[in-house]
Amino acid sequence: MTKASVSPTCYLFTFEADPEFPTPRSGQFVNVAVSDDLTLRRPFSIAGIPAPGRFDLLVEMRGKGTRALAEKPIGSAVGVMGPLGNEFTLPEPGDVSLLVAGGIGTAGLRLLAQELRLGGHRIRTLVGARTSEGLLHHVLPSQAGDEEPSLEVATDDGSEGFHGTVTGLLKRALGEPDAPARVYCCGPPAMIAAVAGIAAKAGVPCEALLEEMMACGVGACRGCVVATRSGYKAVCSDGPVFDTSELVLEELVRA
Amino acid sequence: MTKASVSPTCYLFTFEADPEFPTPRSGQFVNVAVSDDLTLRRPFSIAGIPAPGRFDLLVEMRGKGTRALAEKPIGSAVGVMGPLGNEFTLPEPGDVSLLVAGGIGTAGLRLLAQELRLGGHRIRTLVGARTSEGLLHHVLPSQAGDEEPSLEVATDDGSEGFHGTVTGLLKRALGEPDAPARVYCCGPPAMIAAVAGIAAKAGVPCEALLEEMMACGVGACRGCVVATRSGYKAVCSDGPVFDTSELVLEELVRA
Amino acid sequence: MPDLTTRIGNLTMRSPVMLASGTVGYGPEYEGIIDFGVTGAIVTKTITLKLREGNAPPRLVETHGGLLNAIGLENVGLERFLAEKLREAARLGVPVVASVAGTSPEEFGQLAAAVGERDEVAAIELNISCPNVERPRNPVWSDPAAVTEIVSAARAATSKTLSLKLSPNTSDILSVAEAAERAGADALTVANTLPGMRIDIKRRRPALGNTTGGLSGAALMPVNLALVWKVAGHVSIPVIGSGGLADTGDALEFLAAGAAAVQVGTALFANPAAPAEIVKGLETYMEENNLASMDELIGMAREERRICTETT
Amino acid sequence: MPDLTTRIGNLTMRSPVMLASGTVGYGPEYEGIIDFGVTGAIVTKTITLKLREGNAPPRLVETHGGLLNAIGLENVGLERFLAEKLREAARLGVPVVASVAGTSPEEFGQLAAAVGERDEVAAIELNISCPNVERPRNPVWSDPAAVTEIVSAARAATSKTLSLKLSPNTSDILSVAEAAERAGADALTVANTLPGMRIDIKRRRPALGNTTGGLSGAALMPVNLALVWKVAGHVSIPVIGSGGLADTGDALEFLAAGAAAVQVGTALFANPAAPAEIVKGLETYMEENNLASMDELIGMAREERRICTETT
Ligand SMILES: Cc1cc2nc3c(=O)[nH]c(=O)nc-3n(C[C@H](O)[C@H](O)[C@H](O)COP(=O)(O)OP(=O)(O)OC[C@H]3O[C@@H](n4cnc5c(N)ncnc54)[C@H](O)[C@@H]3O)c2cc1C
Ligand SMILES: Cc1cc2nc3c(=O)[nH]c(=O)nc-3n(C[C@H](O)[C@H](O)[C@H](O)COP(=O)(O)OP(=O)(O)OC[C@H]3O[C@@H](n4cnc5c(N)ncnc54)[C@H](O)[C@@H]3O)c2cc1C
Ligand SMILES: Cc1cc2nc3c(=O)[nH]c(=O)nc-3n(C[C@H](O)[C@H](O)[C@H](O)COP(=O)(O)O)c2cc1C
Ligand SMILES: Cc1cc2nc3c(=O)[nH]c(=O)nc-3n(C[C@H](O)[C@H](O)[C@H](O)COP(=O)(O)O)c2cc1C
Ligand code: FES
Ligand code: FES
Repeated sequence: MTKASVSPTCYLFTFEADPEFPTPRSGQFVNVAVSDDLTLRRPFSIAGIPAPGRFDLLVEMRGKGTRALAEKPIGSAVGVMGPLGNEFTLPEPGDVSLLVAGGIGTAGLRLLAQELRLGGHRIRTLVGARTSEGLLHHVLPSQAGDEEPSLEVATDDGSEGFHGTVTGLLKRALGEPDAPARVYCCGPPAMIAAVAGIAAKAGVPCEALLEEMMACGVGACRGCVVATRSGYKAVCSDGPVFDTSELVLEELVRA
Repeated sequence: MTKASVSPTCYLFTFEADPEFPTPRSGQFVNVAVSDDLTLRRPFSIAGIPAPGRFDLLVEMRGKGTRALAEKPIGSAVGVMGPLGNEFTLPEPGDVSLLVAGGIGTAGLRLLAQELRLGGHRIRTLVGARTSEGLLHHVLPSQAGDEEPSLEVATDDGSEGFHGTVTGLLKRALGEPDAPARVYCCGPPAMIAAVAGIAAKAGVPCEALLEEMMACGVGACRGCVVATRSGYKAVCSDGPVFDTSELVLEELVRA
Repeated sequence: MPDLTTRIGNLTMRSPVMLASGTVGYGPEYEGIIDFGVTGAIVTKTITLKLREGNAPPRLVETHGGLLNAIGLENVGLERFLAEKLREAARLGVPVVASVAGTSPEEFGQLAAAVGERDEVAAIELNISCPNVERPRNPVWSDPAAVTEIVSAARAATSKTLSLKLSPNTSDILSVAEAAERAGADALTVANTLPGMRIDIKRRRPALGNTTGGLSGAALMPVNLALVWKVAGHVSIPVIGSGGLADTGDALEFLAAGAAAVQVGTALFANPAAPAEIVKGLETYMEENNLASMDELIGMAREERRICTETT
Repeated sequence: MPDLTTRIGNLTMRSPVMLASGTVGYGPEYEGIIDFGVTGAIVTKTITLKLREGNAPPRLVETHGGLLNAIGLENVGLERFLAEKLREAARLGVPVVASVAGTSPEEFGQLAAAVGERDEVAAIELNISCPNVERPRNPVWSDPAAVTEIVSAARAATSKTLSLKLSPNTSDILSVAEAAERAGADALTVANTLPGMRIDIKRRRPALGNTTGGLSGAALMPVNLALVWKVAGHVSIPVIGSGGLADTGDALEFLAAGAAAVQVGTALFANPAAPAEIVKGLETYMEENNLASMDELIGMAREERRICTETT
């Protein structure tokens, strides 16, 4: 394991996978044994494949577990279960995909961005954060050589890019000619609910990568459910990627 | 804080004390916040004063707490309560003192050995352990310049010094002319009970430094008691030094 | 080689290390991850007559040394359990203990009859910490009369081995244990989770969607171990220990206290290899201490069978 | 500056942060270590009529996230308490709550009368988790009738503020709470330790001299917090929260659940500065959230006063 600081609160870790670790697909995650003193592992999206047999995690310091991971010496062996969960639905050839990330949500879309670029798909990316310090667009695969301005950023406080939430950018993007045929999003629940609503109105299919507290990570404990139109679904095994038209959006954001 | 390995299982730590930390006396201990993940602090004898404003701890790796202490980076700030507890009774001028230590019990007598030497008292030292690896006599103040052979060691397996327990050496020492007028001991309960018995038979006053699980360290919780002829006494505040004639020896060693 | 074979009524297991209800789903979820080959048995998620959706999320919150869960007995219901899940579980090659919960003695009887007549079911665990039975003032799990009715109904419905899973949330577990034994239970699982809660100060709301949940994990272990000690000293049917055990040392404590078998639950989440490690660890312990069979291990910390007294 | 003044009956405290019985001795043991100036009150070690030697050691064993103790109510007895300890405690300049335990309602009355007539005593805590009262099948702490007698006897004996300290070891704490309120208790301390044990596998014996002990510390917190939530939603007298709280966040959870004050116990051992840190932390929280007095803090996580249901 190696690590690099990519923002005041985030690290990019690169792990050497065990030989039998299958190649992860975008959307999938790993459940990581971050500390002996914690009852649960911590789930993180696979945020990139820098080379065969390796994978990245992009982790925001949120509490005890993420700090314990960051405090591990470089070179530590870390218990990792995965890859777990389902995958993003890839777009039709020729379609433009719109990736919408809020804060650390960038982590959940980074491997997708890599996959889409490798597959020759056209993508546009909207990245938002509360302040410029929280923006993580610089860890996304390089935009060099793109024909159109494929990356836009927004900050709530206006310290960088568009002054407002990323959904402001989204409304604009969906209204433009050559509008994206698919939306992928990851970020805080309120953002996902907003993005889902806008996409639905525009009639564009939208998938979201959701976060929920997890225990088993494999569908056994039923601890990580989210309300869908067909009942509660496990984020770890039925997700973490959900078609937002399936979600009960009112229950996504907690009072 | 600095540390040095002094045996396969023991470290010698040296702490820079806070300015208001009183000068410790032999027998006293500190209660150390070794880890945020443990409910209790861990008590350790003050095992030396290498310079004013500093003190040593000699610590055997026994479980989670001692390992957590050893894993702290050199230079760490560590929460230390103390000095706590009572003190050894110093001998009359001219009297020979006999220090009997078993295993990590050497830690409990190291400051006493320093104090006695500084005070010009004559001391003899018996140090025992299960094997030569467990012997810690080499951390005691130098014996150089002593007239008589003042240090003897014993190992249960005969790998160094006398083949047998330190009590074998003790019996011999108490039988010799110019016999010690006082015995001080620290080590496993069974050793203390044996030493106490031998000293009592020889009519020599004997003090022991006892260990017991501790919570408060100041006499408040009544968690660390030992059975004495006048009822239960708190090791942390009535002790840790007890006149062995006061102890109910049968209750010292646990079934 | 020491023999870890463990018998609970007619249930014969390769080892005393079982997997606790609700933490392994129906089994297949953990295929390829848990080494089922060495474990004694899987206890399935608790099955109810009808499918249950479970509680509103969040359903989990970590606590110091423990975990609170408020799953709300989400399960596929008896019908789908019998039609699909049971077959799938049986394929794992490890005995399957069906956990069931009813809202009345009759329902417990119905469930026991239905799962009991299936060959794939090696034994039945009756879960009486059921949230459906809303009796806040005198919950079923602390009411010997209610327990007598439930166990009697299940006993009349099946000849399969029956274990009643007790709750730690009672001041008088012995009366409940006695009632279960008299009514024909073959074993007692001691014990389930303790009610607990956390509050999310940022949201100023209970952290769990259901307000309270069940505390499991290492934090709970001393409580359930004391209950195993107490119950095993009082009844003559075997006791199965459950509550926070995570390694060989913990498992030895439960066995030494008098448990005939143990269940690993919450520890699976951090370490799915825990059951295999414990089995290996028990073998090593028995070898090093010249113990040939489980009988020599069980209750080894009990000098005599005595009732312990609580003290603070 | 937010006002942390807290009133429980006639007991007025500078802050809601009290020191729990049994963890601060009689007070002076921690002089110069704990900042008594900011704490609300000291609750003394529980006093019994006669001196008690306490249990055989070992009396402590650390558990994952918690602590088991089996002190056995070692205390100097009423006489020496009144003659020496009380005077010494009163010198610390912080209200002294006398904790007492009897073996019968009469003894509780006698103790309440004796400590109640002393000016140094600001309030009385009745500890009914008393190991003396040996009723393994129906302990006093889960018997509303016994609680009624005890509280009534104490109530008749003194006009000082009386808080009854409940046990978490019951499946029906509401009936006990109700009984106490009706019998005249001014407050309820929720709650004491839970029975628990560990086994020393090397010695093949219970780790504690007394076999079982009381579980305290962070491991216990979710259990006692759920009880505070439940009880505070049910009675109209103030609830004092106790159980594992170690920092400002924990204290806020108890207050948000409905506690009018909190007690710091086991956390003192690792961090004697915890009470002062919590007082400071509460001030900061109130400032940042524009809360002027404790009333605005207490119960802030309760949408309405509702009874919660347990679930697994
Ligand atoms: C499928 C999935 C993918 C994720 N991918 C990433 C990622 O790529 N990068 C990243 O930084 N984070 C990711 N997360 C969130 C990450 O799991 C949490 O930040 C982490 O568990 C927090 O652990 P902690 O011990 O530091 O925080 P804690 O001290 O446990 O809690 C701090 C806060 O984080 C919340 N939290 C804790 N665990 C989770 C969880 N499992 N899911 C959501 N919130 C939680 C708590 O409710 C609390 O508010 C992902 C979560 C899921 C479910
Ligand atoms: C007054 C006093 C002075 C001491 N001086 C020293 C010293 O100078 N050097 C040194 O290495 N050790 C000393 N000890 C013992 C030291 O406190 C324990 O080794 C330490 O607490 C073990 O912590 P742990 O977390 O590593 O072990 P744990 O994992 O907590 O336990 C491992 C084993 O150590 C025992 N143990 C744990 N805590 C204590 C305790 N407080 N007292 C006795 N046994 C305990 C446990 O019963 C268990 O068998 C002293 C103890 C006391 C009471
Ligand atoms: C997520 C989760 C779900 C559970 N579901 C059930 C259940 O459906 N039926 C049951 O009898 N016990 C259930 N339990 C309790 C466990 O089987 C076990 O008895 C308890 O958690 C204590 O053991 P542990 O600490 O090893 O997990 C559940 C526990 C957890 C953590
Ligand atoms: C060592 C120790 C001794 C205790 N003695 C008493 C006591 O004498 N009387 C009492 O009412 N509670 C006693 N308690 C319980 C505490 O007052 C407190 O209610 C309980 O420990 C839970 O809170 P905590 O986790 O903050 O310690 C004791 C607790 C400990 C740890
Ligand atoms: S975490 Fe267990 S079902 Fe998803
Ligand atoms: S450790 Fe509390 S009295 Fe000694």
